[in-house]
Amino acid sequence: MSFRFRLWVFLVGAAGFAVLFAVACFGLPAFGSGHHPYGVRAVRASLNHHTANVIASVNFDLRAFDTLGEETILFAAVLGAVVLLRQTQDERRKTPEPAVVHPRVRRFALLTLPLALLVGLYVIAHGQISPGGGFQGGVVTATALHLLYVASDYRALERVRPLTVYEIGEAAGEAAYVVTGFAAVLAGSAFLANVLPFGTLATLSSGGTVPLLNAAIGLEVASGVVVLLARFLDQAVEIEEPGEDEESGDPREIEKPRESQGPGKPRESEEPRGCGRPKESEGPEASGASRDDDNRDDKRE
Amino acid sequence: MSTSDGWLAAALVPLLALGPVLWRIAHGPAKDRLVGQNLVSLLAGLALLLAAQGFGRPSYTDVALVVSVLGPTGTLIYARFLDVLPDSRLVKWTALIGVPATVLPLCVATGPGRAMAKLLLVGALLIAGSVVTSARGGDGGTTA
Amino acid sequence: MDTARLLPLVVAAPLLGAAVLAATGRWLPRLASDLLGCAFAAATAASALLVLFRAGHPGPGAYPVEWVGGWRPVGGSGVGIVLVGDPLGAGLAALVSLLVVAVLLYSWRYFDEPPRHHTGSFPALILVFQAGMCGFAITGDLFNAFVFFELMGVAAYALTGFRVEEPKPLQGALAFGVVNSLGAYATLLGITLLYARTGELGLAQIGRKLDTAGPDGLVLAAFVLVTTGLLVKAAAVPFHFWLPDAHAVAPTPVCMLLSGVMVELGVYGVARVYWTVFAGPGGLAHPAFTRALLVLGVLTALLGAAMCWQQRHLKRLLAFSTVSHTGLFLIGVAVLTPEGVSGTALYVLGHAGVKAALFACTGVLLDRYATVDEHELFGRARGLPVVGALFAVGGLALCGLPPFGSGLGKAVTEEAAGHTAGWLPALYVLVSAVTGGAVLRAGLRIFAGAGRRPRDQEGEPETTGEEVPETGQRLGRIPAPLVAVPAALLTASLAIGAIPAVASAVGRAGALFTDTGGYRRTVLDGRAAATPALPPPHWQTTGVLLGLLSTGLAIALAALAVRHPARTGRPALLAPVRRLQSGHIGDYVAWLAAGTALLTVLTVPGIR
Amino acid sequence: MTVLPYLVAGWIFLIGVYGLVTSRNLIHAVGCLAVTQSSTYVLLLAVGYRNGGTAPVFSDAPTDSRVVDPVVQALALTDIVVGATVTALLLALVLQLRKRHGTVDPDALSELKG
Amino acid sequence: MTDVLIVVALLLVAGAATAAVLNRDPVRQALVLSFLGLALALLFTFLQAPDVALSQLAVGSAVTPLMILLTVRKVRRRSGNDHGADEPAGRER
Repeated sequence: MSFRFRLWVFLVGAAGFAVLFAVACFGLPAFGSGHHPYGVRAVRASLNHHTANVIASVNFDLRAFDTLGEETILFAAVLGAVVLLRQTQDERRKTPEPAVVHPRVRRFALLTLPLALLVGLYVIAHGQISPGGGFQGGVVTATALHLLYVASDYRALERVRPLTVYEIGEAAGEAAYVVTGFAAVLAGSAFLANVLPFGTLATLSSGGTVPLLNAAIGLEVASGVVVLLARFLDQAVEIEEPGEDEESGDPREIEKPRESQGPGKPRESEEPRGCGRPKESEGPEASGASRDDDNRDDKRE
Repeated sequence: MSTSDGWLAAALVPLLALGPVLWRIAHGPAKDRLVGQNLVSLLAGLALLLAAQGFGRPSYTDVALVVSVLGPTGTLIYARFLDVLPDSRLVKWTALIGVPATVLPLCVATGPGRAMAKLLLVGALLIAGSVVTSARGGDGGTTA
Repeated sequence: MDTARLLPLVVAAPLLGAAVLAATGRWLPRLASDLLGCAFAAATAASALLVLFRAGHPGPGAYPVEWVGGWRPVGGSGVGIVLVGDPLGAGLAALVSLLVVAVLLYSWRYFDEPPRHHTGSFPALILVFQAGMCGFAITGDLFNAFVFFELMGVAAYALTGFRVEEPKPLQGALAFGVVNSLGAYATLLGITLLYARTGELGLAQIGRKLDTAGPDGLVLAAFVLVTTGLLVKAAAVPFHFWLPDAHAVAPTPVCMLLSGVMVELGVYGVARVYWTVFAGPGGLAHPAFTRALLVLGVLTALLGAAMCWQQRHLKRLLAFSTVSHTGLFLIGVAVLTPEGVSGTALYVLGHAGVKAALFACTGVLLDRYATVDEHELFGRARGLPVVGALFAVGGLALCGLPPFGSGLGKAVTEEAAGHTAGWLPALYVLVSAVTGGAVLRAGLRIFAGAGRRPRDQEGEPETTGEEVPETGQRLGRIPAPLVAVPAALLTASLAIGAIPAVASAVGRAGALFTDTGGYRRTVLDGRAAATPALPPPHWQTTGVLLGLLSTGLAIALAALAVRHPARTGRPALLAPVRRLQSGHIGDYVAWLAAGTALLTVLTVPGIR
Repeated sequence: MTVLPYLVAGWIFLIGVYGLVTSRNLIHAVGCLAVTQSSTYVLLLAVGYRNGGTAPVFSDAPTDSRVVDPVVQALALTDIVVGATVTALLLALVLQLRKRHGTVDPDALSELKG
Repeated sequence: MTDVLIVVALLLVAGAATAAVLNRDPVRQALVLSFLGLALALLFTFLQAPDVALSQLAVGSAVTPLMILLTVRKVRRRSGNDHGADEPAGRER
């Protein structure tokens, strides 16, 4: 289908969708004035179970089955990424070069790393009291770990991040969630029922099984995101196909005009100037790949 | 115009400043993009702190805390991949002027205690993050 | 109510299996991980069948209902998620589980190269796929259905793109991922509209709240948006473009699951959402739903059959056959009668076994000759008489030959459709004949080398079948599971058609499925739904005659095509339709948007 | 103001789909899919808002204060996870597709036709 | 006053989404998506949803743009040899 015909088909569809959605919007209650019976029941049920953060209660107690599905989606995506981003036979794994980091950046990163991990764990732990929870804390912890990559280089990160441990951690998080659900069945109640004592409101031990499920999700998300980012980093930094090696030292790379970058070796960054209007033909992206450390290192060998 | 509205009006200032920053990121030259991204996390942190006070919910400062941690981290990681960490006096001075100008009145308003400690921590992180990521001589965080 | 406790386990057991496999996948030998995968899949199948048999017998409640976490509703409204083990839902969950067991057995020594140091990843993904499909089949909560819809999707995208060494699987998996995700987001917009209007998320609760007020634009918009996502999964025209691309490239065991049951779950979703939420006075009027689904069903059936006839890539041929059968299922659902639903359910049961068996045979060809191209394979498979016989039996069953399950399903569905529009049985016969004929034609050419060798026609770019065998090197001797599994699937399909008890159970399931008030009373108030007395579906003379007619027509078409390949090859007038299947993601997304507008236009009169 | 949030959600959905249809780079297309999905968050939370309500987190607010709807927030949370994981998986596919096809321009992909 | 904040945040989010779509270069789009993530986090906080703001912050403005940049870097690293295939030639059909 030509571009013009495809655009016409889309515009027809978009017009229909717009009319449909506008009619629906004017059918909705005015912004801020709707009535929420489900929300009121959820708040009452959450307070009965002494869970201060009602959203955590909805996620891990009232609709825990949804969160089981959500957690498994992340688990499946990480498993999928492990399968899809695997190193195939015709690819070699190259050890990344040690990059020298500016002392100021290194100090900041090494200082912020423990603090960021602390913040992540705090957000997980206080999931059922203050805003936050297993998922948010898990992602913050995982992102914080990559400060080490910023502080030094990829090899340092690999040393401190044995992937098998994180893969097992992720599977353990998923299994812990399901086993907690089974435990409720063994205890004679329903699957994923909140059978533990609820403790007092707004304390670390309040909410019965909510903190347990919260911790399981935190473990699974943190290790899952680490494995996910690790797979992408491996592809971007380490794994090389046979065809890639010769051309990265390719003399014919068109050098973009160097922009002065301060005392360091001038570093050019490629960027087409104009903002891409849909019709405007995009200026040819600079053929010279953005110079990154391993390309430069190939030159040096 | 109760005091909470006052704080919310104050939160409006960094929020409105985000508009031109978006324009810079979307249309500006390459160097400005990372400056813009750096500025965004700073302004968002300030807006969140003021809004937390405006809504009377100290627990919202957790969001500002995570912004102050993730913002600079993100900037440094992007800089590592784009190999450009532009020095920008704009970011540095916004941080050195803006953060104390918001955190100190907030500390006065909240009074001593755990909440003030968290506010100071967020302020310190915002300043440190902005200064480090926008000082001179840091091209891509890696020197040859 | 003991089996009610089993309902969440049908979903949780495969997840536990997947977690165990993922954790120990690095160290387990290949055999151990396959064994573990089959064990967990079989355990799930057993629990699903247990729930199904318990749901079959009229106990205190017509079927088990389980509120997860013990959050039973108080006074008709609750906060928890409900899982409903009604015969149709539990039956689909059992079908999914049994197919997964068959697929895991089929891929026992089939894959040479899951990631070398992670043998557990393929079975783990299959188990997650099973959990997603079983969850979608038995859930009674709309947002929970969206979550399992996405879970199915994510597992299917990863499985479709499993062979990353080749270019085609990646493009097919990406198109599959983008289009299905966009459909899921449209569904979520619809769910949000329903939540804003009714303040509920359960199917029964939303339906009951909708009926307190008259239908209006918001209800129509919610119906269109929710049904769009489900129709994308069901591959109805114009949302069907992703299916042939995904099937042509997915590994054979995954194709068996995709075509066997995942696409049919989209049709089940459309029927379930309509009958529980929109069938009441406050929802969408019956004629509007019938008109919309009938138009889409007929378009899908005809386009699927036309494209199926022109394919030379066996997997794409079978994929378009699935598209055309989805059209027939949609027509069965569109007539909105208990006979229509039970006929469609029988047709789905029969079709699943037959289509999976055909894909299994195609897998054998792929591994023996490294190609699934009809022209390349001309006369080369004479050395595989057993596989040839299975392929031929599968083709005949696809045409609706009695006493196969697909034959019975077609007979009952076309008879139910006949009451709505007189010409529909003729459409059923024509579409079955063309798709069955295409399969028989391919079988005759490949296994018997009958007629003249088809020459390659220039002009239209098309996907030819050269592939890399999925078992690493070409198979010398065909291992037992590669033949035993299709044979078992075909006998199962035969049993569904031959044993009257199955038909009567499905008839009862159809009656319960279409009883909106009964569903709401059973789920919300715990009172048993009265099981209406309906004559169970059974073989009737007209059904048998039409079945034989379509089979005869198919055989005639196949013979004609084999003897005169040039003339019956590719009619020129269908060339523009072929060009629409362009493999370009932008096209597919544009057609998805256009489909939403089409669905709106078709259902609008339902409101005023 | 009564309808603006809903219309903004609709606009974001349409502009995201427009980006998908006219994209010439598959990485850009996956980014547009992420934009399309953010429209569902906006609609979900706009539907759940109550004038003068505060967050249903009672660690620092009285338990009888007027709160916004917690259920939509739980749904939005689940949705954000779904968005992140689907984006990651599709990017993995694009990355490998670039390796095998040598291009990420959908117009240049001609494997599956007819 | 809260409504003013919500309206400004909504306009920011709409503008960021439009910019993210109209910027055809993935690197620039990644950064605009990072901005969109933060703008959404602000909007969710004004809509009294700090939990959702936290997760959108973590995912939308840190993880997703990072993955896009990693993919771009892998794609760009190979683009040394085949100039034609990778550049959208901008030809109009």
